[in-house]
Amino acid sequence: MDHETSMLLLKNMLRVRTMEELCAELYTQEKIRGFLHLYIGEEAVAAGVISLLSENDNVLGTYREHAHALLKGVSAKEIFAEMLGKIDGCSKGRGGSMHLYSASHRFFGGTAIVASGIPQAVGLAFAAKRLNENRQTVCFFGEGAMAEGAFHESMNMASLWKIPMLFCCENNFYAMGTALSRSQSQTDLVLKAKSYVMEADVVDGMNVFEVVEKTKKALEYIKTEKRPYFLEFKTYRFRAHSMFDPDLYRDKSEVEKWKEKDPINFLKLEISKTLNPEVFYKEFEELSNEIRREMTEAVEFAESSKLEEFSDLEKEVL
Amino acid sequence: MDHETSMLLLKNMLRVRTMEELCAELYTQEKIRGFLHLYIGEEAVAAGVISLLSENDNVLGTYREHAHALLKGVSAKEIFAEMLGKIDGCSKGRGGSMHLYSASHRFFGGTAIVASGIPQAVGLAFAAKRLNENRQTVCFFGEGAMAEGAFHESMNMASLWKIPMLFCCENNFYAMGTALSRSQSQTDLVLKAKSYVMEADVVDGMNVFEVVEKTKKALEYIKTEKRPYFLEFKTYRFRAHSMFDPDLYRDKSEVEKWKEKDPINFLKLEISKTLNPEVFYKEFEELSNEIRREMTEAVEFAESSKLEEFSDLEKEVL
Amino acid sequence: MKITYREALREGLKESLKTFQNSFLIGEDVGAYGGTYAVSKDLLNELGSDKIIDAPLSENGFTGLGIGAAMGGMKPIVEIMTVNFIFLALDQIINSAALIKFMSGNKLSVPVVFRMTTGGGRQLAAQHSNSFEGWLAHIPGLKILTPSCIEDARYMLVYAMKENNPIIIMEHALLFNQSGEYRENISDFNLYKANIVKEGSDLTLITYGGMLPRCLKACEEMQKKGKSVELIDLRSLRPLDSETIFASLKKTHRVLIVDEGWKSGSLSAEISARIMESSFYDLDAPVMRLCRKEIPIPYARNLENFIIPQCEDIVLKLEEMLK
Amino acid sequence: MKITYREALREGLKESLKTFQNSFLIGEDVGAYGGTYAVSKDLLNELGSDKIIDAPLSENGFTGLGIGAAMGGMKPIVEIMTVNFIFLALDQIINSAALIKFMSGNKLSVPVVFRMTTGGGRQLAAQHSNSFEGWLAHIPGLKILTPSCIEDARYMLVYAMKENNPIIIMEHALLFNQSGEYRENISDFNLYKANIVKEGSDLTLITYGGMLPRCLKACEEMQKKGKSVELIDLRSLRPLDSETIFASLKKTHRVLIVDEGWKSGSLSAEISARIMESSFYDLDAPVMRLCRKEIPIPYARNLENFIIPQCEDIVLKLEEMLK
Ligand SMILES: Cc1ncc(C[n+]2csc(CCOP(=O)(O)OP(=O)(O)O)c2C)c(N)n1
Ligand SMILES: Cc1ncc(C[n+]2csc(CCOP(=O)(O)OP(=O)(O)O)c2C)c(N)n1
Ligand SMILES: [Mg+2]
Ligand SMILES: [Mg+2]
Repeated sequence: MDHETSMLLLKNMLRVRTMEELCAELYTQEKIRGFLHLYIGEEAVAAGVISLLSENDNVLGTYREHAHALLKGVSAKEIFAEMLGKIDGCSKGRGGSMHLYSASHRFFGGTAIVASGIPQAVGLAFAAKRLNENRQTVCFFGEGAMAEGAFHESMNMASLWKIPMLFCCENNFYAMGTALSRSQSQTDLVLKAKSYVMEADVVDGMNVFEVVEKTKKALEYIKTEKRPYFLEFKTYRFRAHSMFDPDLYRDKSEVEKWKEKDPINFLKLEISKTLNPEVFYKEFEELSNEIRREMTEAVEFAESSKLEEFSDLEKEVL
Repeated sequence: MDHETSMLLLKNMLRVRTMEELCAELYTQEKIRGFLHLYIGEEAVAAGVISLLSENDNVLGTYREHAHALLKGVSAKEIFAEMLGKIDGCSKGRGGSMHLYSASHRFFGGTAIVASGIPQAVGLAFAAKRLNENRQTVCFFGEGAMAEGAFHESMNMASLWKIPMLFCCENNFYAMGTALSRSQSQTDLVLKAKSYVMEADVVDGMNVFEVVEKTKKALEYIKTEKRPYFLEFKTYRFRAHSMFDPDLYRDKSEVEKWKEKDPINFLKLEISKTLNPEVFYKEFEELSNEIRREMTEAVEFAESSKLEEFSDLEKEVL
Repeated sequence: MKITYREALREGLKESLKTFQNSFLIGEDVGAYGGTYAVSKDLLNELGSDKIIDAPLSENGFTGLGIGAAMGGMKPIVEIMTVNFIFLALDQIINSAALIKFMSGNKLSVPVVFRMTTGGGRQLAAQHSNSFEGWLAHIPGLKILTPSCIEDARYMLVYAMKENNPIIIMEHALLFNQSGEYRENISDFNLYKANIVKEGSDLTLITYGGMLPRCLKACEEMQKKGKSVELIDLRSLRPLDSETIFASLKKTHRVLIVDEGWKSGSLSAEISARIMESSFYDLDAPVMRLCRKEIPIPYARNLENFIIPQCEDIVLKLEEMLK
Repeated sequence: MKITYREALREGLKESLKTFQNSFLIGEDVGAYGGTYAVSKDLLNELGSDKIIDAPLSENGFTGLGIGAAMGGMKPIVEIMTVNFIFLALDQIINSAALIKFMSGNKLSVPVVFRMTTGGGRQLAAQHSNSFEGWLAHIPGLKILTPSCIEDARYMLVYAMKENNPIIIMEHALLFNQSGEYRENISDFNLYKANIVKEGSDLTLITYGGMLPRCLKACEEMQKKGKSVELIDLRSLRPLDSETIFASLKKTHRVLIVDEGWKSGSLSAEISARIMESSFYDLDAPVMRLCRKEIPIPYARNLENFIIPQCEDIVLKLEEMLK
């Protein structure tokens, strides 16, 4: 991978990390309320996958979707404004952390019912196929979602009807406090996907190079074969499930072990191997400053944005 | 298989066939109303499987469950009375054809929501396991049901929690008018089952010997390994889906080809090979007469049974 | 032109699929089988498999697919075979279809139509005789239509297709073989306005869907007895056309609601409560309700008829209220 | 003894699991995680994995499992994490649990208890703020309980466990940190009787669940203004204790219902309709309703508070009705 591309990936991962850390702060300050699910630790997945998509492509996420929205093009300003419940938020402050939407960026949520976005993604991909539109459809979900009936029904329809789309399972090994091995009889998720007669592969989700490489392969297959593809990204969330979660169900040592694979540190190290450390250090400093500026401005913007008035509520239900 | 056992199987298959043909007649006479789904052509499956069960075991069926109820021990009288909507019916005439129940025979329906019995069967088996009861739990469903989320969730739970039970898929290749290959991406149903890390096998459902042999093996596995097992019975319904179905979606020739494999004719032929044809002819005549008597009496019983009064309805809701 | 309700539905469906370029019908057995109630009979041949899609038994899945396709620029008609199976799809309908427009800050919309058969009265027993159309009218973000006359069967879908948000159309199983006329050229078709089926002065009888024919018959019986009953067919259960109701009772001062749903929490309760709030002083007597008794529907005909309001029950109630 | 609603629920749950030999709790994250709302915290350790079962994300599946296990002789407590996910399990609850006893000719029963958190008011946005307890009270064959005081949180489950049919207990998210007393020895506990929380003579205020504390506060405000409001906590939404309501309004002649559900088709409509039918001539003024506005719940606090009735809204309404 060329230096520029690597640096862009690093930048995007750092943007996500910085944004998420700020979210945690704002939550402590009680400026963000409700449920808040952070993506810290998993950045390589969204950054790698979405780096291969264009404006035109469809993306659907879960309630752990800040990264996906940001990287799909929704501005940090709109995201923070949303999380602060302000009118300039990408969902006018009505959705909050779990329901980021942006029609213009073809970012279709932000859904808080586990697995409910999956059949909708099949529908988006179905529409793209039927309307002969040149766009990919990518759907993100956790490994926990794979136990839901909605997953099963969606995989079958997508494979049966040869609907071109990418299923991205972010396997962080836990669904809230429930470890994968305690909730699914088949823990090899690629085998699960293949049982629907769908191409599938497993990816080290802490290594953004591998994420990019395998996603590229998948997207090419989807384009040429006009069929769906399933990728399992093995990754880990460094934080608790949500800000409410006391995180009692996993060993601190397990968390620490995964932190050694921090996808950002990994990428920094890889890049730093390829050039003069001082040059890299400088580039990295600049990057960090730029990101800090972007995010600080975004938070300022969000704080100064207004609350929505009541007048549009009723009339925008239908 | 010894002669007696074979003859018993034949008898039971004939009982079912005779009962179902009478049902069709009663439907034409408008004595049975609502939906009516016949099992004609599939008799070897229920007869073979249930021949290996005892009173103590749990059975759950679908709306195509007359055979299963009868063979589990519910009397033809109670079944016909039910289908005629009479108080002596096994569900007091409240259930009709699709909702035969008998607590004393541990026959748990009779459910008309496709796949909804499957998780309930898991629950029955779970209870038997937890209460240390020595009973098997057997659940019947069609291949169409396997597309439902409920199937997926049930298979996962049963396998994950090692719940001893037998999943019996009656694959008659159609779900109403929808052929298996038009509705599921993976048409090898055994592979589908195995993707949940469950033992599974395919059975020629028109050959009652094979049904018995493979079911026996499955039940032994379940008992010794204390785990679930999945059997796919390839079979065919000779009649339309229900009495409403114009049967436009399959070739007459396909139906005729399957009729050549009629499970009753097959068994008759096999038995007749092992003994003097005249002896068999006589035995068969006796059998047929006995069955005709049983069923005629049952219909008479049903016709003379009373309608339920209104007084218990409200108080038996809760 | 005299046709059956079934034919009218089929004509409306065909027109909708032909007129709206990005439309398609998806559901169980809508194609090769021809539709459980033969509404889409032959359409697979006539319109092709791009327009008529047989779905696997996956109500949640293909409902979600319809919602996604709607967000992606298509105009899906999702058929849930009968209302009894809607629970399997209800998460998609209530937690997504009904919310996304509002929750996305009005930036997305979900222009999908859900069609399904509803109602009891055919000896199909408890799991296949539900009447949830009134109950579902609780959900903001959904519209619920109940065609009960031939013209509505013919046009409601066509007009619903022009709307930009989720609409549920509930076709009543008892009506499929009814026949009647409809106008070929209509200019004043309004999806959401209640219809005064018969004018009257002594009492306002409010109903919808499958109960309409027996209510009409009851009105005729009452006419013979010299009582003039005004009959309102709600047509749309959400939005609910309260104005037509209030105007009628200003004239009659008495109201009976006949609702096929179980009484407690049925739509009839909402209507009564609205009258209480807005027209209390117009009433000469309390608003009464005649509903399904609060019992699951049994298979046996005598029991089913006992539970679902019959013409005679309506007449009796009307007599009681008008004596 | 003064404890929180959460602790009271936990005590009741623990007692239920200990007392009823064949009982178990199944649901998402009830074990290792300790329950989303910490109601089952530490119970996995205390009672073991036979009693506390962490389920996969399979609401339909484990609800069906609970129903089957109940038919098989056990006494399951099925936790749906929150009411928002109930749609995924609703087919099992409505088309099986609620019907099987009746449909089987009274030969089987389904002694299962479903527990779930309900309600809005915590900035969880549209998909996580539903209030469907009143709406679900439509279904024959189900009982719906809404503990709103500490004593009910402590005992309702324990008493529900003694019943032989499906019961849904809805625990309101806003109440978990409320604290108060409960009696240790009770002999007169009745699951289905409404509770007169405060006696009064000018108006009857009817509510349930999460709205109770703000209604009580509103009554106190009114007291300061010299108005005496009688406050009824319904406790059980199905069966509904109409008698207590009718008796109260015979005294007060005025009724306001505060219901967290969306107005149209909410339980408040049923209550108003029943009063219409049975106590019309006892009323000095129309029964009024204060409900959730018919809008999905937005995340922003100002918007959410606008939609869900607040104490001030209740006071305003009471003033209007009593001026
Ligand atoms: C249908 C449904 N059930 C339960 C929940 C509560 N819940 C929210 S997130 C979650 C865990 C999901 O785990 P996974 O799919 O692995 O995604 P992750 O949070 O690990 O990214 C649960 C149980 C929900 N939101 N929706
Ligand atoms: C959830 C649900 N969806 C649809 C139906 C309508 N329906 C009844 S039977 C059936 C086909 C089921 O096929 P299969 O499972 O293969 O069983 P078979 O009838 O072939 O024995 C359908 C679609 C239903 N009863 N329940
Ligand atoms: Mg996870
Ligand atoms: Mg089949």
